[in-house]
Amino acid sequence: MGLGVTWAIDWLQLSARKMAEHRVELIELDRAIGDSDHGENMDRGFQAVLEKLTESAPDTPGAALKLAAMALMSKVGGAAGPLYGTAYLRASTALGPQEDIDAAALAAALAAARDGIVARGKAEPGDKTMVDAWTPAVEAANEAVALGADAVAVLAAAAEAAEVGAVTTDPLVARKGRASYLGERSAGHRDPGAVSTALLLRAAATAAGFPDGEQA
Amino acid sequence: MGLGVTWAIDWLQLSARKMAEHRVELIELDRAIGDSDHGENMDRGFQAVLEKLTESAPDTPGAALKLAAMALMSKVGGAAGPLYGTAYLRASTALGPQEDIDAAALAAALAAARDGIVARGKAEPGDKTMVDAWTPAVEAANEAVALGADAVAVLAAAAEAAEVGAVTTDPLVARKGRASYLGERSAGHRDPGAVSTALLLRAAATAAGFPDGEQA
Amino acid sequence: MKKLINDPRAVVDESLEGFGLAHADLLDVHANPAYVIRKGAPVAGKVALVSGGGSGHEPLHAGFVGHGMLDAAVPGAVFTSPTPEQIIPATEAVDSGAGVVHIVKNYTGDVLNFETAAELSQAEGISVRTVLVDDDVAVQDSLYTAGRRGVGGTVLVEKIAGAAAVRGDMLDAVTGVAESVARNVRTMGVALSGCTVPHSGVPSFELADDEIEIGIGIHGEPGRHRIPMEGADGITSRLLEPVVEDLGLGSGERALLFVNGMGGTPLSELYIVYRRAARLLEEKGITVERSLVGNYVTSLEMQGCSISVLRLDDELVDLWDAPVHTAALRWGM
Amino acid sequence: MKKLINDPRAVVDESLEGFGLAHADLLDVHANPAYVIRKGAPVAGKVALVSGGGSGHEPLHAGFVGHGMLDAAVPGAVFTSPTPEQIIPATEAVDSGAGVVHIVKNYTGDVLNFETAAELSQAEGISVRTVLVDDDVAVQDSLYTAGRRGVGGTVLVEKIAGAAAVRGDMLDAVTGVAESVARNVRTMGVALSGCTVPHSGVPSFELADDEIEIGIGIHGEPGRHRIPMEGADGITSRLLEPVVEDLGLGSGERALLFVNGMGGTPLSELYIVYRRAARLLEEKGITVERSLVGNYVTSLEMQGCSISVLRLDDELVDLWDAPVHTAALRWGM
Ligand SMILES: Nc1ncnc2c1ncn2[C@@H]1O[C@H](COP(=O)(O)OP(=O)(O)O)[C@@H](O)[C@H]1O
Ligand SMILES: Nc1ncnc2c1ncn2[C@@H]1O[C@H](COP(=O)(O)OP(=O)(O)O)[C@@H](O)[C@H]1O
Ligand SMILES: [Mg+2]
Ligand SMILES: [Mg+2]
Ligand SMILES: [Mg+2]
Ligand SMILES: [Mg+2]
Repeated sequence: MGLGVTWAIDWLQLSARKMAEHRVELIELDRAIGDSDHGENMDRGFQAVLEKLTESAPDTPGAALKLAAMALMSKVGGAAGPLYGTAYLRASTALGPQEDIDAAALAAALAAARDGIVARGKAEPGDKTMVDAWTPAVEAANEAVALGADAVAVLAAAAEAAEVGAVTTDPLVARKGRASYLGERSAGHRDPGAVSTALLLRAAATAAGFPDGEQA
Repeated sequence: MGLGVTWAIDWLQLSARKMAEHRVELIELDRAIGDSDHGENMDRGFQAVLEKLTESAPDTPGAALKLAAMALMSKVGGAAGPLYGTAYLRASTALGPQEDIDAAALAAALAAARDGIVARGKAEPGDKTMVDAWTPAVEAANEAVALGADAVAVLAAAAEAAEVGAVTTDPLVARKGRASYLGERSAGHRDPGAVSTALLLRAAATAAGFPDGEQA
Repeated sequence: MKKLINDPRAVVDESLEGFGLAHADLLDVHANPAYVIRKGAPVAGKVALVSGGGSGHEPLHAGFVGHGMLDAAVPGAVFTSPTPEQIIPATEAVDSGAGVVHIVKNYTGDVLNFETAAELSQAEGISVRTVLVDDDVAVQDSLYTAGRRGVGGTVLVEKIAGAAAVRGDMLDAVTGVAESVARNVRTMGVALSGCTVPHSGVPSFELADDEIEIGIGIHGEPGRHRIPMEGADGITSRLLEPVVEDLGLGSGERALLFVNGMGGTPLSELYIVYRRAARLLEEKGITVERSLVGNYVTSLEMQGCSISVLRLDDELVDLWDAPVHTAALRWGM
Repeated sequence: MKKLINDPRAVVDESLEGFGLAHADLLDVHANPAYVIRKGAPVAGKVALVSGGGSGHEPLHAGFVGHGMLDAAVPGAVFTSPTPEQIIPATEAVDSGAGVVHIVKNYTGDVLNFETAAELSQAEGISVRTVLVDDDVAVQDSLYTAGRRGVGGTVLVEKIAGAAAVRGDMLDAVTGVAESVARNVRTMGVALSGCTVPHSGVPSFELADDEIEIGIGIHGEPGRHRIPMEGADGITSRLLEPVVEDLGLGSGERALLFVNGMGGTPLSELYIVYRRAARLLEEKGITVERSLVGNYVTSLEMQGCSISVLRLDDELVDLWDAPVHTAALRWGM
């Protein structure tokens, strides 16, 4: 059996908790190479997601992600708002009306999300953006599917890869987003959007029942 | 023999040096209960006096003090400018065309200076202003004259009294000038104008040949 | 001390030079002695307005030289009143024969220097009237002290008296208007930080991260008392209440509300203060008919603000609305 | 962090509320979603101008809403671009049928959010054109990066395009004027201190007492490089030279010189910078025909300034001089 709407809602609720918990950390990361707002933006956005969830109860994972996309698009602002908004929207479209998401569908949804971000933001891997977390996550998910993993294991692989991906942004010189204005001085700092991506994908795995190393 | 124009010019030149040397100290005193400019104002004013002295050579003590009065009036600004300007002008008038100033004439000139300050500024003794240095100075000068002191001793007595007078402003609550806005909080600080008065009168005694404790 | 300056002692002169270059269509800057006069001065038949005081309060006063406001401004050294040597030629340059009003903030130094200048100008045959502005309710007024300071209300006096002069009022009438504004305006200020006089290089006072100074003047002098930091709404009440009370402004009356920045506070914060002040006045039944929000009477880079309230009547509203064209205040033309 | 605020998260809303109260004659403030529109919008037959971006740059953009400039401004959270949810209703509210120009500072967030809003507004039948402002010469332009930032020059684009719209230019013509201003203006900035975003509470960057940041943007982000503190004249050269060079401005040309304060720097210092910049341009044979000095595009309470130079021709001068009536820029009416 794959993942259903309960997982999707759990994921969004856990995401909101994670964004609140990591708010200051994400602000700090953004302060070093950006404008000190990423944690505030993500926290505000996911609080809006929570609010929307109290207003209406989506009945498929796709519907849940669409609800999140709309809330993020309308409340986050900045670069992250449209990028995450597009990601969740594309994932939602990829899932369609399915009620039960298997490993392959999940990997395809992750790929759609990543493609949406790239389509909007035009960043390539190595540009020191959230794409550097999404791309390895998508690759890891595809590999896991090829190896016959179930949906939970796919999410766990994606989260793990995103976390590693976020760390790999440390030495990079940014070429997109605000950090690019710093030129060489952006090297030596972790990209905040890559970190929030890793946190969100980890939340997806945890919501699916995969044990969370962070002891939430 | 009394004091002549050489003394007066020496006095003004030494005053300029003293104001420059004590510039920061006077700024600091004014910072505590005023607006941080008294040292700057007095320094600027006496630099102007020096400049005027290179342009014209006064031939009586009265003329020298009038020159100083004009320079102070036109370059100091703030409260101190008109007050010291008036003081030097009244002293100059009191001395008239005399070339040689004896003890009595000197004491009278000091009294005239003090009266000028009081006439302009309307401060009473105890208001925590330069009047608290001038008034004991004038009294000490008068006493010295009564005791038969010469001009040098009169100046020494005045300087000594002004220094003590400046110290006595410490506990006072200001009722005139900028420090008055502080109310009770002005207590515990020395009045900058009283200190500059003491420095100027000390310079007068030193210029007259009285040994200066400060080792200038 | 970090400032966009060169030699700390050249700050006033260099700044005035730049000011003159930027506003050459509006005014002339005279150096040595320093003063600023409007283009076309003296204006035939018009009563002239001259103000001045220490520098460091920009745009006050030079920023208010022009049509409908001041004819001349006389800037002293930073926080030091100007000298008669500057005030006299400025007064002479703008007198058309109709006389000159000196608008003087009530500080011993300003009063004494303008007094001397007025005396000497009168001796030269110029009719000079002096109007003292002493709107700061933080300072207790008393016969035995220097009295209240002149602070933010000065801008309102200059604007409204300037309009009266343009209207064609004679010397005593312009003086009367200026006095009536001065009588009907009260101000109180707060500092979140001190400021650093360039020639001193040290902050005028130091505040802990959780302290503010209530009742400050505009020369970096400490205020009346120091209290723990609090929210903008609370601070606004602390400033506004004594202002309204001292003015005796009551329900049904009309007012101009002026929230003035001390130089280092963002405009957005001034509007947060304005919001609360406007609401408080509304609650008291006072109608805010005109308003002014911005950095007009500053203390270098000090963080903080002052709130002024001016009691309005039809005449003052008309004079306030009259066209003005200066570097810092402009409308109607 | 010491600010005249209440709840750090309510800063933008409360400030807008105060702004609306203070300028009720000029504009309406809409809350939830937040946007500001001029009174009388939509103006029949007139092309409308909408701009927006993160808050914290006041008076940009809301201070420029009014006759002859913007029809609407859309403020995001502090330093965060607004969302389509705000931009779309603002666009709809001001469209008279003649179309709307979005003036967008070139930041990924602003570009993406305005892009989405423009698409959706177009889908609703509104003709939308987008003009990107990317005047910051501190950032190297390249196909592979986010490109240059939009900074101080934005005010000039808004003023001049606003005048073109009042003149009666059609949508493409107004867009063309805005683009031509954007193409002919360059800017570079310096910070003497960082600034503190209210929700963060920590300064955006820390500078030692003897360091300054050259090439800063307007979001408290660090600049291109850090150098030892120096005098205003030296700093001015460092900012002005790359601006003039990148613009390719040469002897015999005409320019508007704009010295902009970052929020925490006294006006007097801006004039010291202006003085030097004007002299440097004069030495190069460039005629400064118009000027602007003040805090117009700020970064909260940051100390520092930016210098913008706009190449002028007769048409731009006329449009610059045309009447404007907004909270922060006003002349001719
Ligand atoms: N062009 C882009 N493509 C992909 N991700 C981007 C791009 N630009 C910025 N980002 C991501 O957005 C993050 C910043 O988001 P946030 O701070 O919320 O917005 P802003 O940069 O507008 O302040 C960066 O850390 C980066 O991961
Ligand atoms: N009314 C007054 N009478 C006598 N002395 C005064 C009066 N007001 C101020 N002073 C003196 O002037 C001094 C301050 O001078 P200064 O700092 O140069 O001027 P300002 O107060 O205008 O900044 C005070 O310390 C005090 O001694
Ligand atoms: Mg950011
Ligand atoms: Mg002083
Ligand atoms: Mg002073
Ligand atoms: Mg941002």
